[in-house]
Order: sequence, then C-alpha cells, then structure tokens
Amino acid sequence: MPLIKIDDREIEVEKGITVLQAATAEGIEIPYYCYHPALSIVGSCRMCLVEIEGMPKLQVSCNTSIGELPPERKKDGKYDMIVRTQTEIVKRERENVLEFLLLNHPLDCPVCDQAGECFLQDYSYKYGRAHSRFLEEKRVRKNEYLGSNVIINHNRCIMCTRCVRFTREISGTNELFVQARGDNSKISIFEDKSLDNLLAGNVIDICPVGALLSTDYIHKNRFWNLEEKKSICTDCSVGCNILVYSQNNRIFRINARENHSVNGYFICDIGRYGFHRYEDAEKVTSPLIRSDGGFKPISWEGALKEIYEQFSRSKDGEKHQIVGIASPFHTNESLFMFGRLMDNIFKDKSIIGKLPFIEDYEIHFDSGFRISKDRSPNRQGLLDFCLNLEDEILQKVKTGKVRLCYALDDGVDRKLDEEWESFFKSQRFLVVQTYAMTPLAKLAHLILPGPSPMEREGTMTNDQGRIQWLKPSVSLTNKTRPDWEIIMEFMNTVGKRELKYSSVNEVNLEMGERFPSYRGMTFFKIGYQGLPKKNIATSRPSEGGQAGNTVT
Amino acid sequence: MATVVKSYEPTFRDKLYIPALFQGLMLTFKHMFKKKVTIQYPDEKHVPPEGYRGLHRLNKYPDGRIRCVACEMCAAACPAHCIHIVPEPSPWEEGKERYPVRFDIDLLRCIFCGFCEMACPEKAIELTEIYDFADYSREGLWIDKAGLLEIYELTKTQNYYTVPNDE
Amino acid sequence: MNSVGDGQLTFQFSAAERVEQILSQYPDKRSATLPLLHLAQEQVGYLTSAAIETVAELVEVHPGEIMDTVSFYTMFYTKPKGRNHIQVCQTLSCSLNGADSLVDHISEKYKIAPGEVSQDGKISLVKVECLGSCDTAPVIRINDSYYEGMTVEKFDKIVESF
Amino acid sequence: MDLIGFIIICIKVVVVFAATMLAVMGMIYAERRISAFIQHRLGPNRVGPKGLFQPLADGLKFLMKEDIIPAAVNKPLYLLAPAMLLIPALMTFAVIPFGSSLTLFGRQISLQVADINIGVLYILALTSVGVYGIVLAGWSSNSKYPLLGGLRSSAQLISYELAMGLAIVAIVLMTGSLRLNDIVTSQQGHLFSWYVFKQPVAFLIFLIAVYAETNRLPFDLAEAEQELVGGYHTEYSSMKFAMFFMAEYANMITAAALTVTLFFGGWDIPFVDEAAMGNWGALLSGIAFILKTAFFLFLYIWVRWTFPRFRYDQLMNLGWKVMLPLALLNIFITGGILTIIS
Repeated sequence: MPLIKIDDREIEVEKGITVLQAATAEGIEIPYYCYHPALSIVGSCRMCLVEIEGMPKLQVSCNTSIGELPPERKKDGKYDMIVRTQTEIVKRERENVLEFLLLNHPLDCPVCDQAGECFLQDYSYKYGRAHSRFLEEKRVRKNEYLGSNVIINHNRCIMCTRCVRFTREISGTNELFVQARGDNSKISIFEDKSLDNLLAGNVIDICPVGALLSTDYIHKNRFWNLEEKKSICTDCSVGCNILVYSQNNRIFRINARENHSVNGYFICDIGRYGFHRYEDAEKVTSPLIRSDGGFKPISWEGALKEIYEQFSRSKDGEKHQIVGIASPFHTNESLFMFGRLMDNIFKDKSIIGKLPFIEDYEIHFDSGFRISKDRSPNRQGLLDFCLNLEDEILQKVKTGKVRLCYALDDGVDRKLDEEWESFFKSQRFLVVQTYAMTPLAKLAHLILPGPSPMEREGTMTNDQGRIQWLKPSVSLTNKTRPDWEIIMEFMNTVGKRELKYSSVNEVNLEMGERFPSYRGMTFFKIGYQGLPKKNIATSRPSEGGQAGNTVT
Repeated sequence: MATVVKSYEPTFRDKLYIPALFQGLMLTFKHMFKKKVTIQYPDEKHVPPEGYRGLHRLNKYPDGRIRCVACEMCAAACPAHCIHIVPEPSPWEEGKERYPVRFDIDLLRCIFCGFCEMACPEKAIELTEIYDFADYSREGLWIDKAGLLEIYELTKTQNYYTVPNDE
Repeated sequence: MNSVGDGQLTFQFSAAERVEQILSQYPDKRSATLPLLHLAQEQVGYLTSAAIETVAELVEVHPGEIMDTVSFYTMFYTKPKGRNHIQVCQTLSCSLNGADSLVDHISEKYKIAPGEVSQDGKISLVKVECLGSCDTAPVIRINDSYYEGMTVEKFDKIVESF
Repeated sequence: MDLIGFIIICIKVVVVFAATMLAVMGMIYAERRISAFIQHRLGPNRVGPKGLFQPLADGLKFLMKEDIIPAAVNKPLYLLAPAMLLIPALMTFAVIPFGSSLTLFGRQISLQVADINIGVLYILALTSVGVYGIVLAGWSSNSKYPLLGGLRSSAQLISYELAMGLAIVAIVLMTGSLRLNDIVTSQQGHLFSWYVFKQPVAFLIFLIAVYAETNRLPFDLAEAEQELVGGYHTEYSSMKFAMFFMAEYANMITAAALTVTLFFGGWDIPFVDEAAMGNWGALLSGIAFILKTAFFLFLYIWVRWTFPRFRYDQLMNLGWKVMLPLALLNIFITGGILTIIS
C-alpha cells in the first residue's frame, strides 16, 4: 500500500484512489465543485488544485491517482507522494480560480435558494478574495425550464457539468448537454426532450451552486430556517434514505441521503415530491364515529368504550368472527402489535388479511438505481409479523356470522374496488385506523386517528430485508396518536391487558424478544444506515399469561 | 463589623443645620424660574436626534415595486426574532425574482436595534424616526407588509440610512 | 434551449461507403465523430437533429455528447444557412482595413444582420474570426472560396457574377 | 343669642368651610404646579385656563373610581377613619381669627367662627384627635403597611405634640391668655411685636413640630411611599382616599393659619390700626391674614420638594433630644425674663 504525505500527515492509502479521496477520508479539506463520488471525473472546475512534489505545476487532486513508486525513487526515502494543500501558491490559485468562477456569477445570494448550503458561498468565504477585478458587464441570461420540475438559472451556473454527467451516467436519459463553448457555454436540453425522467430531481441536489432549482421549492423558504431530519422514504419497498426539511411542522422539501446499501446518493422524484399527497389529504385529527350518515368527533375514551362494547360482547348470542386487515404501509412495531392483537387476543376467532398490494411497474436504471414494483414500503414486515396472513380473505370469510373488522388503512394511495367495498360494507362494525379520509375510512363505523407517514416512527423492512429507521419528520397534531399506541389501547380495552409501553422503543424491544430475526434491532443499533435482517426462521410466538376472559 | 470612615468633621455651623436648610431652599427656589423642559406632546412634537431608530418601513423602487426580495437576512439578524417573512416568486417579469407575500414585524418584540437595516442587502427595510405608534391591543402592534409600505408612503421624502443611498 | 428541431425525423447518409471508410480509419469509433458530422453537413447543408442522432448511433455515444461537439465548433450549423454563405473576417488586420464597413454594406444590401439568413434563403452572413489571410486583408469567404483584399465595389462585382 | 346672631354664625361657618375647601383645591393645584416648576416641568396646564380646573378633574376622577373595600378590613372603623381625619382638620379652623371685626347694620361681627377663651387648648386637643383617624385607618385596614404607617404616625404625634405644646406655652406665658384673639391683639402695633421676633426659638420649634403634625415632608413617615407603599391609606380608594388627601391639605391650611396667628400677628397689619379704618380695616386685615397664610402654605410645598424624608430614628432623635429640651429651656428663659420684667 502506498504511503503518502498530505501536508503533515502520513497516510497509507489504497493503490489507485485519488488524492482528493485520500485527503477527504483523512479529514483534510480540499475544495471542489465538479467532483462527485457517484459520477465520472472531469476535473473541470480546477478548485481542487494541490501542489504535488516533483510535478512542475499544480495538479487537480480529484483526477490524480496514487500509485506506488519503486523503492529507490521514493520521496524522502519512504513516501510515494507528497501533497501540499495549504501552501501559498495553492491558496493563491484557489483565489484565482474562484475569481474566474465568479466572473459571471451574479451577486444574488439573497434571492438564491441555495444560499446557506452553497459551496460557492462557503468557498468564497473561506478561500476566495474579497474583490473581483472584473470590470465588464456580467453576462445575463434568462431562467429556463429544463423540465417540469427543474429550472436553470444560467447566470449562477459554474459549468461543473455534474448534472450533465448525472443524466448520462446515473439516469442514462441524456437530456442535458453543454452547448457552445467558452463564455457562451451553457447547460442545455434538446428542444423535444425535456428533463423529465424519474431521477430528474437529483440534479438539483447535486448542483453545488444555485443554478438548478426545483419548481417545487423555489422561493419558498430559506435553508437556515429548515429543520433537517434523517428518515427513510415510504413510497416504495426500496426504502431510500432521505433528509426531510421542515419548518413549523410543514415539510418544504426532501433530499437524498447517502446510503450505499440502499440508494447510493440519489432518490427518485416519486419520493422527492411525494409528501405533497399528505398535505392535500383531508386529515383525520380526532376519533370519529358514524352518526346520521356522517361522522362526528368523539373522545378517545368514548371511542375505546365503543370498541369494548362492540368487540367484547356478542350481541344476539351469535358467534362472531373478527377480521383484521393489516397494512404494509405501517411500521414493524405497529404490525407486530397488530399481529399480537389478532393472534393472541382474539385467537381462533380472528382472521387476518390485507388489501391487495399496490403494485406498479418496476423501474431499473443502468446505474443500478431502482424503483420497486412494490409500492408499499413494508411488505416484508407485514409478512414477518402477521404470520397467519390469509391471501384470499374475501373467500375465507364466511357469510352470515357477526363480523367485526379492524383495519389499518393503507392511506391516500389506496383505491378500493367494488368487491372490497362490498366486503367492508358487509362488516357489522368496522374500525379503521387512518390519518386521512380515504375511501376505506369513509366506510368505517369508527375512525381512529393515526399518524401520517411523515409522522410515523418505527422500523421498516425493505425488500432486501434491510431494517431501517423511519423517523418522524413532523410531530403529531391534535388528538392523533402513534399507531402502536392505538393498537395497545385496543388490546388493553378489549383484551384486558395492562400493556404500558411508553415509547416505540419499548415496543421495538418486545418485538425483538418475540421474533428472533429482529432481535437486537434497536434504533440505536441500526442507526441511520439500517441493518440487514437476521436470517432466522420465525415461529409463532405466544403471549405469556393470557387473560382468560378476553372475548365472550 | 463596619468600619467608620470619617472623611469630614462637621463644624458648629454645619451642626446647626439651619443655614444648610436655607441653602437648600434657595436652590430649589432658583430652579423654579429656569427654562421648562416639558414638551406639550400632541401640540408640540419631539424631534428625534439624527440616527434615531423608530418604526420600520419597507422601501419601494420609484416604479412602486417593493425593494424587498424576501431573503430573510433581516429575520436571521434579528436578535429578538420579531420579523416573519413568507417569500414567493415575484409576479413581475423584470427585476428581482422573489418578493415577500407576507412581511410581519412584531413591534412588541422588536428592540429597535437596527440590525435588520444593516443586514438588508437591498436597502429595503429601514427604521424611520416615527416614535409614536402606541396601540390599544397587541394585535395592533403586529405590523404587516401593507402597514410597512404605508409607513414608506408617509415618510418617503426622507432617507434615514446614515450611509447615503448609493442607487 | 437549443433548437435543432426542423421537422426532419430521419436522416440517411447518401454515401454509405464513405461512412464505412471514415469509420474504418479510426481505432475508436468516437474519433470518427467530426468527419462524420462534416459529411452529414455537406449532405444537407446543416446538421439536423436526425443527422446528429444518426451520427451518435454510428459512433456509439449519446446524442447529447454529439450535440456538445456540434455546438462547440463554429463550423457546424444547426440552422439552415443561405445558399451563399458569406463569412467576413473581423480579426485585427481585416478589421483595420475596413471589414466593418463591408459588413455594414452587406447587411444593408440584403437587409440582414450578421448571423441571419435573408428571407429568400439566398444569402447568409456571419462575422468570423481570423480566416488566416491577414496579408491580404480584408478577407471574406463565400461558401468555400476566399476573396481577398475586399472592397465594397469588389464585393458587388463578385456578387453579380453569381 | 338672638336669631340674627345665629344666622351670622351659620354664614361664617359656611364661608369658612367653603373657603377652606377652596383653599384645599387651590393647594392641590399649587402643589402640582410648584413641584413641576422646581423640577423644570410645566405641571398641569391643560384642564381649564393654565390648568386651574385640574383639582376639579382630579376630584371627578376620584368620584368615578371604583370604591374598593378589602374583605379583611374592620368595616365600621375602616369607613370611619377618613372622616375622623377630615372633620377635626376642618373643625380646628373654627377658633382661628381671620380678620378684625366688621360692623354691619350696627352689629359688631368678629371675623372668627367661635371666639372661645381656651382656643389654644382646643387646637391642641383637635389636632390630637386627628391622629386617631390615621391610626384607625392603619389598624382597620388589617394589612401590614397601613398598620406600620398608623403606628409611626402615633409615635410621631407623641414626640412632636409635646414640643409644639411647650412652644405655645411660651406664647401663652407672654400673652397671659389662651384666647387666640388675645394673642393676635397682643402682637398688634409695630412689626417687632410679632412673637416670631420675641420668641424665635419657640417659632422654630413650633414650625418644625407643625410639619410633623401634618405629616408633611420631611416628616411624612406615615405615608412613606417608598417603604410603606402609601402607609395608612394603602387600602383606600376612590373618595375615601380623596378624603385623606383633603384632610392632609386642610390640616396644612389650619396649621399655616395657626402659625400666622401665633407668631406673625394673625390678621394684623403692622403700623396700621385696623379698628380705626372700620370695615375697610377688617377687609384689609382679612387679606393680610390670607397672604400670610398663603406664604406658609407655599413654604410647605417648597420644603416638601427640597428636603428628603427623615429616617425614623432621626425623627425620634430630633423630637426627644433636641426639640423637647429646647422647648423646655425656652419656657424657663421666657418665664425667667417675664418674672424679672414684672
């Protein structure tokens, strides 16, 4: 392994990596714009110039790979390369490069959405010179739409071509190219081919300056007002890692978060703009009970009392059947609790099913990025925790019995077909746990208000069996309660249990106790990058010390 | 224990106190005829000294467009967090592409430090010399964009920036 | 936005053996980009987007990269040019010797500004950088011929000969 | 006493009462204006010409204020206290001669409500009763600060009433009568027959004691806004509070009139024989009395805005260790001299 020296530090590095990578890994900052770890190297911004001993000129560190020298040619007897990043000449060159990059760059940080997270700002402040010697008029161009969600501000562009390389190498869609040369060059698209692929939003993320802007976020807020939360996307079963930016409980944008085991550096536009669905939805903020054809708010105590009366006492002396409808949109913790409720409390009286999975077409990009066909985030978790899941529940449920149904709602993406609608209508008492007035909720007798996907907390298992942490990006409002807590209350009320989990972590621990493949998957342990599920076969866990008088 | 420090030993005349009393009386008597400092407020107005920091205003361009680009630098600089801005893309074609749809200042929170003025890159917010803006309700001291522009209309003949407006 | 749109959806090289020959000249197909583009431009007079896509297919790169190249070089045209394409040198020696008045004259005569094509499609005019004949300035180039030591009168005479 | 005499007395009572109340209003105005002037301000100047109606506005405001009676108070005494303070203050004025006598329709009318032969005693008695008002107000409020105020007031009264009484004794010794009219008459003639010149020490003691008696600065320990939040009248509001206010000013007016009567020749104008000038003389003497009183009232205000308040121990020190021995000494000397002369 080559031994190199950067500034005063001796570093042993892999053969073939670049100087920039070596320095960054060691925590030595070398400024750069055009380099991106996921993209090919062009070395066009010249910001990462460093001094390398034995080379007559400054070198771009992003494109200088480290090799091994024969022993007799080693520098100072032992180093394969000696790099200096803080010498006078490097500093001066950085100043000069920045002056060039800023020649045509407007001084419009106050109206620029990138301000606050802009590398041009940061590096100008850190490495730049205070004044430009450029006296001429700056080149001014109009903003253009590159795609329906992307605007380009040509004036701010520094021609790093990250976006161009992205469309060539990651999305493979090739919409962007550099037009003309020199002063006239600009990022452009073919007239008949706008930047509208499913990964288009990522060019906004990777643009180091404020040139590429999202129509969804432009001029909505300032970066420093936003609160950043690390979470995962729940729009398909891949479970991309995301950063959610919100202010005052309102989400403003979603960016990709790096996770090489899941999504790399990027996310798709479905997830990026998906949060608007929950904004538009008609929210359920309080338990609602059906009355006179409509719904009227009811207190939690009232709702639980109603549940007790319906579920624990058989009217007309008939034997009743309890139908549980689980949802792959819920967290592992909620599904674990739901499975427990159905299997251990209602026992043989219950049957557990699910609505048909929401499936769309699967999308693969050449770079390896994929959007799963399965558009529900936690199918794996559903299968893991609801062991007696009936696939053909419509056939299995026998007619003529008293039927009580408890359904976890899939949410705003779910449309009900006629068959399912009539199934739900035939229920004697339908409890729906949801966050919005979905078609399913409209059929309910009692609606319990749960959190929306952006408010949920728990773990999710993606289609690769990776357990990841879904963190709430906005807090619960009004009378809504976490899903697991509602199910726990259900168990306590109907099953006469005295479960007292005070947080989702405790449910998580209990879940690990009962399901060996999830053992030890605490939030602390899985962290922000997630962990693969253990490959242990699951057997039916039983509830210790059951109360005998649960359902009469 | 307290230490007694005698800095001055009173003389017999001092101990009589009577002359000192008269001295005091004469002093207040003399003051009765001095010039009065009272300003008869609603009839007479106080003229604040130069650089006085009073009510805010939002400046406009000569064509009537608002100068503010909703960059929120003032809100960021504000130590009292009294400025609340909601930005939006501007409706006009030419000029700045961003403008505030809402611009609220909570005057009860404001400490009139003038940092917003200093932070403003567009010379849009400015502290006028208006000092009498009392109100009967808290809501009345929540001044919005329309109110701030109105203040500009009232005071547009003046430029309160201590550095001359270079545009 | 770049405008390559011209309604022509397909493009076919008329001299297929020439294409083969160019491609065989280079070890790497990409290297044939420029000669092929020139060939395509000779055929139609400018580069249609269909032509660019055809070339891209032949050299096995993305059309975007071909577009990069096309827009980089001034000799490639993505818009139709006039039947007689007049290029006026405006670099130092030509400029000093009256290239500007020549441009003014042509503009006035055909009612076109530099960079435009006359309405009947006969004439197009561009100002270009050094044409490499500084000793005989000012120089203009009409299609592929050089005309040196130009004056307004001389230009009129040449034009008459067409 | 015939009917006409009774009517005359009634008229005198009404006139004196009205004049006192008017003077109270004037004093409120004067106090605010003069204090403002001393502090380079303008003072009230917006209600009526030069702000002259300010006291009326103040009174009106007091009337409009909510009348709060705290739940913990001893109600009868709480309600009685302001009256206890105000009534003696007004009653004292009954014995003070405010001019020589008028002759109307052949009837001699002395300008004095009641010419009683123990006038001085009457005054001493009534001012002592006034203090009950303060003590009662302080006690009945059932609250800490008022109680402290009331206690201070009673302590102050004992300390200073003594000195004051002894100072007057010197005058009485020289006059040989307790009747105030006699005291005035004995000062008639030239300027130096005023007792202020004959008894300067007694005057000084009397003046200081009178300030303490009326609870005016620098002796307003019973009120002491800074420490006692208003002292005995902390729990009072509206008109009841106004009555304390009025009582204070009425007391001041009485005290000023008394000072004039005892030491400045009363209604006497030096070198002028009022009796010889008939009714005009009476009028002039009245005016002279008013002017002299006015000066002392002004002095009250002037002193108030000049000197700081005494500390409680200083007050006691002054009262017991300076004033009382001094007054006693004065009586001895006066008595000695009188004995030698006679």
